[in-house]
Amino acid sequence: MKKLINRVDDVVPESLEGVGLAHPDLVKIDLEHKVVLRVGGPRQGKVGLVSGGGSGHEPLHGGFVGLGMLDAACAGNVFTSPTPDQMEFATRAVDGGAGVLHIVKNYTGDVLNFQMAADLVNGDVEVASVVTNDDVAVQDSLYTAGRRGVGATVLVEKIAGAKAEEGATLDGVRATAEKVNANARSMGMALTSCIVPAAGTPTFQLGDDEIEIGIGIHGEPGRRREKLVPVDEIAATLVEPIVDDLALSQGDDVLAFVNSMGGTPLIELYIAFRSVASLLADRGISISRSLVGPYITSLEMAGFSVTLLRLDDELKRLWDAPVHTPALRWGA
Amino acid sequence: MKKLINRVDDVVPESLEGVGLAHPDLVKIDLEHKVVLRVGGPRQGKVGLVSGGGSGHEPLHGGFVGLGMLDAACAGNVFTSPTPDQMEFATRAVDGGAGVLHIVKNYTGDVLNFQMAADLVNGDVEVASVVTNDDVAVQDSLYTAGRRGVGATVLVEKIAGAKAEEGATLDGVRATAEKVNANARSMGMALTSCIVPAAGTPTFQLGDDEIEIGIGIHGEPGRRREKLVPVDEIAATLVEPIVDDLALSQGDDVLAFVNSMGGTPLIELYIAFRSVASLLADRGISISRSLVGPYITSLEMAGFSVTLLRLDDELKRLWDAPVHTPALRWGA
Amino acid sequence: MPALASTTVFVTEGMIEAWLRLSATRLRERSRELTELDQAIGDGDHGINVDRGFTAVAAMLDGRSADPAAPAPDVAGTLKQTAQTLIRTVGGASGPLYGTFFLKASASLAGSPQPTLGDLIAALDAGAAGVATIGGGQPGDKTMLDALTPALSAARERLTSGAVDQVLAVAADAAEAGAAATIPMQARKGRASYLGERSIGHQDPGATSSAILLRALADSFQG
Amino acid sequence: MPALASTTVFVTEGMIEAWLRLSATRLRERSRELTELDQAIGDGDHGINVDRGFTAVAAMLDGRSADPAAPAPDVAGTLKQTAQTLIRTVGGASGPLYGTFFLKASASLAGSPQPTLGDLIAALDAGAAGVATIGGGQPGDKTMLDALTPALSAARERLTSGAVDQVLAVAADAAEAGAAATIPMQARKGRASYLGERSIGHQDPGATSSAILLRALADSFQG
Ligand SMILES: Nc1ncnc2c1ncn2[C@@H]1O[C@H](COP(=O)(O)OP(=O)(O)O)[C@@H](O)[C@H]1O
Ligand SMILES: Nc1ncnc2c1ncn2[C@@H]1O[C@H](COP(=O)(O)OP(=O)(O)O)[C@@H](O)[C@H]1O
Ligand SMILES: [Mg+2]
Ligand SMILES: [Mg+2]
Ligand SMILES: [Mg+2]
Ligand SMILES: [Mg+2]
Repeated sequence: MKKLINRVDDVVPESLEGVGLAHPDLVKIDLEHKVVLRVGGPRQGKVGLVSGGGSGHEPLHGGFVGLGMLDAACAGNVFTSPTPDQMEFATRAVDGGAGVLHIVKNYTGDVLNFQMAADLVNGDVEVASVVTNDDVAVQDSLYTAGRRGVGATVLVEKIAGAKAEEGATLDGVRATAEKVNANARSMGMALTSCIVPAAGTPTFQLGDDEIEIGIGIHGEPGRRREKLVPVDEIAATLVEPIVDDLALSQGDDVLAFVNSMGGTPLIELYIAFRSVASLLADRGISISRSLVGPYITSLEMAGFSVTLLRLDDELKRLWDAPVHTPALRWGA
Repeated sequence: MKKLINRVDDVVPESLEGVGLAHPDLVKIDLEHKVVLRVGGPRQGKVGLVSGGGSGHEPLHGGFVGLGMLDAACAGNVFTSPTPDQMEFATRAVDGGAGVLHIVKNYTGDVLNFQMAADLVNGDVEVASVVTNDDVAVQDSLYTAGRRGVGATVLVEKIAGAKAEEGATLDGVRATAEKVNANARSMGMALTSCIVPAAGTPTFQLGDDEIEIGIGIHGEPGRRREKLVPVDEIAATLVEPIVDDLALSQGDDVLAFVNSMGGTPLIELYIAFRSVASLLADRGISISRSLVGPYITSLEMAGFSVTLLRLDDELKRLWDAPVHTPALRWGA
Repeated sequence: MPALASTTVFVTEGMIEAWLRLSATRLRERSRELTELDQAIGDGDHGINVDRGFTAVAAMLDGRSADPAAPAPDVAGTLKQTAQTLIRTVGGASGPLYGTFFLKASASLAGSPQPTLGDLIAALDAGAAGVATIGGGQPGDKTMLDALTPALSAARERLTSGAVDQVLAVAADAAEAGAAATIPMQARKGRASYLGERSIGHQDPGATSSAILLRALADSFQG
Repeated sequence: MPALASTTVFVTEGMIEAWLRLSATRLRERSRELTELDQAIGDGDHGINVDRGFTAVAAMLDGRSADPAAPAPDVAGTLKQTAQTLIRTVGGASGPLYGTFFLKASASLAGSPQPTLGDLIAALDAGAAGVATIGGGQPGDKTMLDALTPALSAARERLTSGAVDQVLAVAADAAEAGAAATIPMQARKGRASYLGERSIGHQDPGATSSAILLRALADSFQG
């Protein structure tokens, strides 16, 4: 395992410290609770947004703390949900009297820990939560853990963040977050595995000509293993189930988010974006907003994911609203 | 070789197309010349900024075309300087009567091709050029090709771009670009090699516990090969020669730019930033601006580089000025 | 320990501490194996998670016994502190699940200052029920319940007839058999459920760590 | 070809075309080898670069001959078009350098409608001088000049006494020896100079491609 680290146990706290040192104007770090907090909080009267999850997905979530996005992000160990006490601390810290929205990716651990945290602040802070579950690689079923939360989480954080910044109520912010999640679907693939620092070995092994289709963001195995094919074909494999599941059709307007899993460089990511754009153009679906880059990653994994969000005027306005965080910035 | 591509020969044009499709509000692509152009150009009375170089360093240079930065970027084949006709096209396309600055990284190929391009437009367009040469891993000498141009190039493009946007003359913009280059130094390292698509095999081989210190941005071998050590030690190896060469001392104020070589994820990059920040704090040097991310890369190479720029009030003002490009955006 | 009829045997706080410490040792020893199981059908952290959690439990026990002002602990109190420690340090799915397991077990013993082995088995049963409630799973879903549930029903069956070590040995045996029986199952809960049919053919990491806990229980009470 | 004293032998445009086409074939065959040399002390693209360039030169020649309206080409014109093609398609350091080489050679022949072999050698000499001027290098710097310079001086020496094939064979021999002699050198120009002492022990890719060009010259004129 070759990583730019000091000690395996220090990976998460030292990385958080780095974020704090690089962006002192935007965030402050509570190292005891491993929470990234927006400077100047809590904001009276504004709904607070708290997210969090296992580390290893940077810039998610800590890189999205700031104006127009999150108020706090809880960092777990690598690929391990943070604990209720972290979430409790974050929730209390950002409550400005208007309540707090928990943005939770749909994994058993995240859901259970956020639920425990909500129980812990019950009576003190009004908490609502939205669970993102956009990964079409996973069959949705009442009898399983359901779909995973992946790329849509970034879009929920941006758009719900803008809604909260506008002064919406907790119910209003929650409804917007749910609207984004309901209108977004994702699917990803990997060229290589990632290495959990504490494990020290790759989570899975892929042959020199193999790829994993339907990968999650933790190196968990995907739908199937395939031979490497041109990216145009890979993109079709990812885009089709998304388009089907969202029932996108001619004339629809989407935000296209092409995300690097961490180790894939921009030169390749833009080729993938081109593939996605041409598949959508073929179907008469227009891309009126786009996001290309590493925003929800799996450590050093090479690969990419595609997230499509069906847009309407409200979502466009909220997407375009100012945002100023370590990883996403415009209009401010 | 596992890459998200279609055909090796299409890597550069398809990636450029992707940039154009993702950012139609900012750039347009001339595929014939493989040039990324700022929309709405040429701008009358504004000095035009043209850069370019081999591909594989994305977002450099095409990702820096837009408000407050470049007017055009010429894309060569991977790691191969573009040709004079591309540069001639770009230079003519962006000239708004106030002349054009060529921003050239100091490599024999880039220097010679840009020189030929300048000769080709001689008499039609007033051209000045700045050659960046900030890499302290290379001994500077009159009898060699001198130091390489690396991380400072990003800073030159941003700051000279802001100067041009302010309406400065060609001489003024050139002087600012030279000031940035004179006050910036860099050094990089690699954990892994990169693979030039047309070559299909890694440019170099590193053992499972080896790193390359003083790597360039083309996978060219560095100063020496070492055993992997904690990132705090690696950072010291990179920072010390930079601090010495810039003669930075207590009370100085710098921009700290910690750059991913392409395959290194943000979680590690922020740990590296923390190391750099603590080394500078030890010396009483304060970081008043920072940039952390993949901005000048070497395909999928894992590793990082450090660039320090000594700041004064003018450089801070120009750094803070609005910029709106695919890869760098604030204030607009 | 002599082969007493187990219903009448008292469970002391020291026995619980011994169990927790032996569990911590065993989970550390087998952490890599658990992580490898989790790499196959999960995200490769289960061994790391439970090792971190039980190391913290052992540290909590050490800290407590080094503190002269700490009140004398009882079984329910130790189980509760164990739950709190796990919830605070493990994270992931197994943190709340094992946390709930110990929390519900503790609650079930709250009124028993001198619990018998029967009380302990009933308490662990309550713990397993808590896991089923918050996780929404049941035996056959390829989770820790596939080790816990058969282990506790085997123990219950043996309770009136068997000696302490027999009761806990059959529980540990059943837990190990239950963990092995997860191999052909298709996961319906937790991260492995994302795999659908590809989850078949691998042993569940959580069922395996549960079997380790039950074997440690048998071994520590016997010792 | 009979062994005429080479100074009096005329060089036809067809001979130049044959040379360029053979060069394209050889560079393609040895592209990987050149790239591997460049991986060791450069950026791993030299074989790709010269292959791309000379493939374009061959295509240029094909296009020209397929075009009935194209004027009959002469030696200087073909060398100039070669230069332009290389400058437009190669990039990197070798693009302008080989481009200059052919451009200066063409300029030197501009006044000779019927150049002799001696004129060609003098023209290539002018080309090498052009490389030295724009690149700022000299023999011993571990560059293409370490093949070109000894090759052209060996050819010059043989010119009055030797037959055509001898002149060009000694040039090719000297170019290959010159390329091999770059192995112990420390690079002072181009990308390999960044390596300092670590450039020692590797053969220069540009010197190697230059030797390939000169061997192709000898072989094509002989054939
Ligand atoms: N809903 C559930 N009910 C019971 N056990 C579960 C459930 N979900 C997951 N588990 C158990 O948790 C184990 C995984 O724990 P761990 O790897 O620590 O957490 P995570 O899946 O969050 O990485 C699984 O092997 C399974 O036994
Ligand atoms: N200043 C120079 N003078 C002469 N030849 C040079 C000079 N710089 C580089 N070269 C030649 O160019 C070769 C490298 O060409 P190539 O790999 O195509 O370009 P790049 O170095 O830009 O990748 C070197 O092996 C060397 O022979
Ligand atoms: Mg986990
Ligand atoms: Mg090159
Ligand atoms: Mg796990
Ligand atoms: Mg090269």
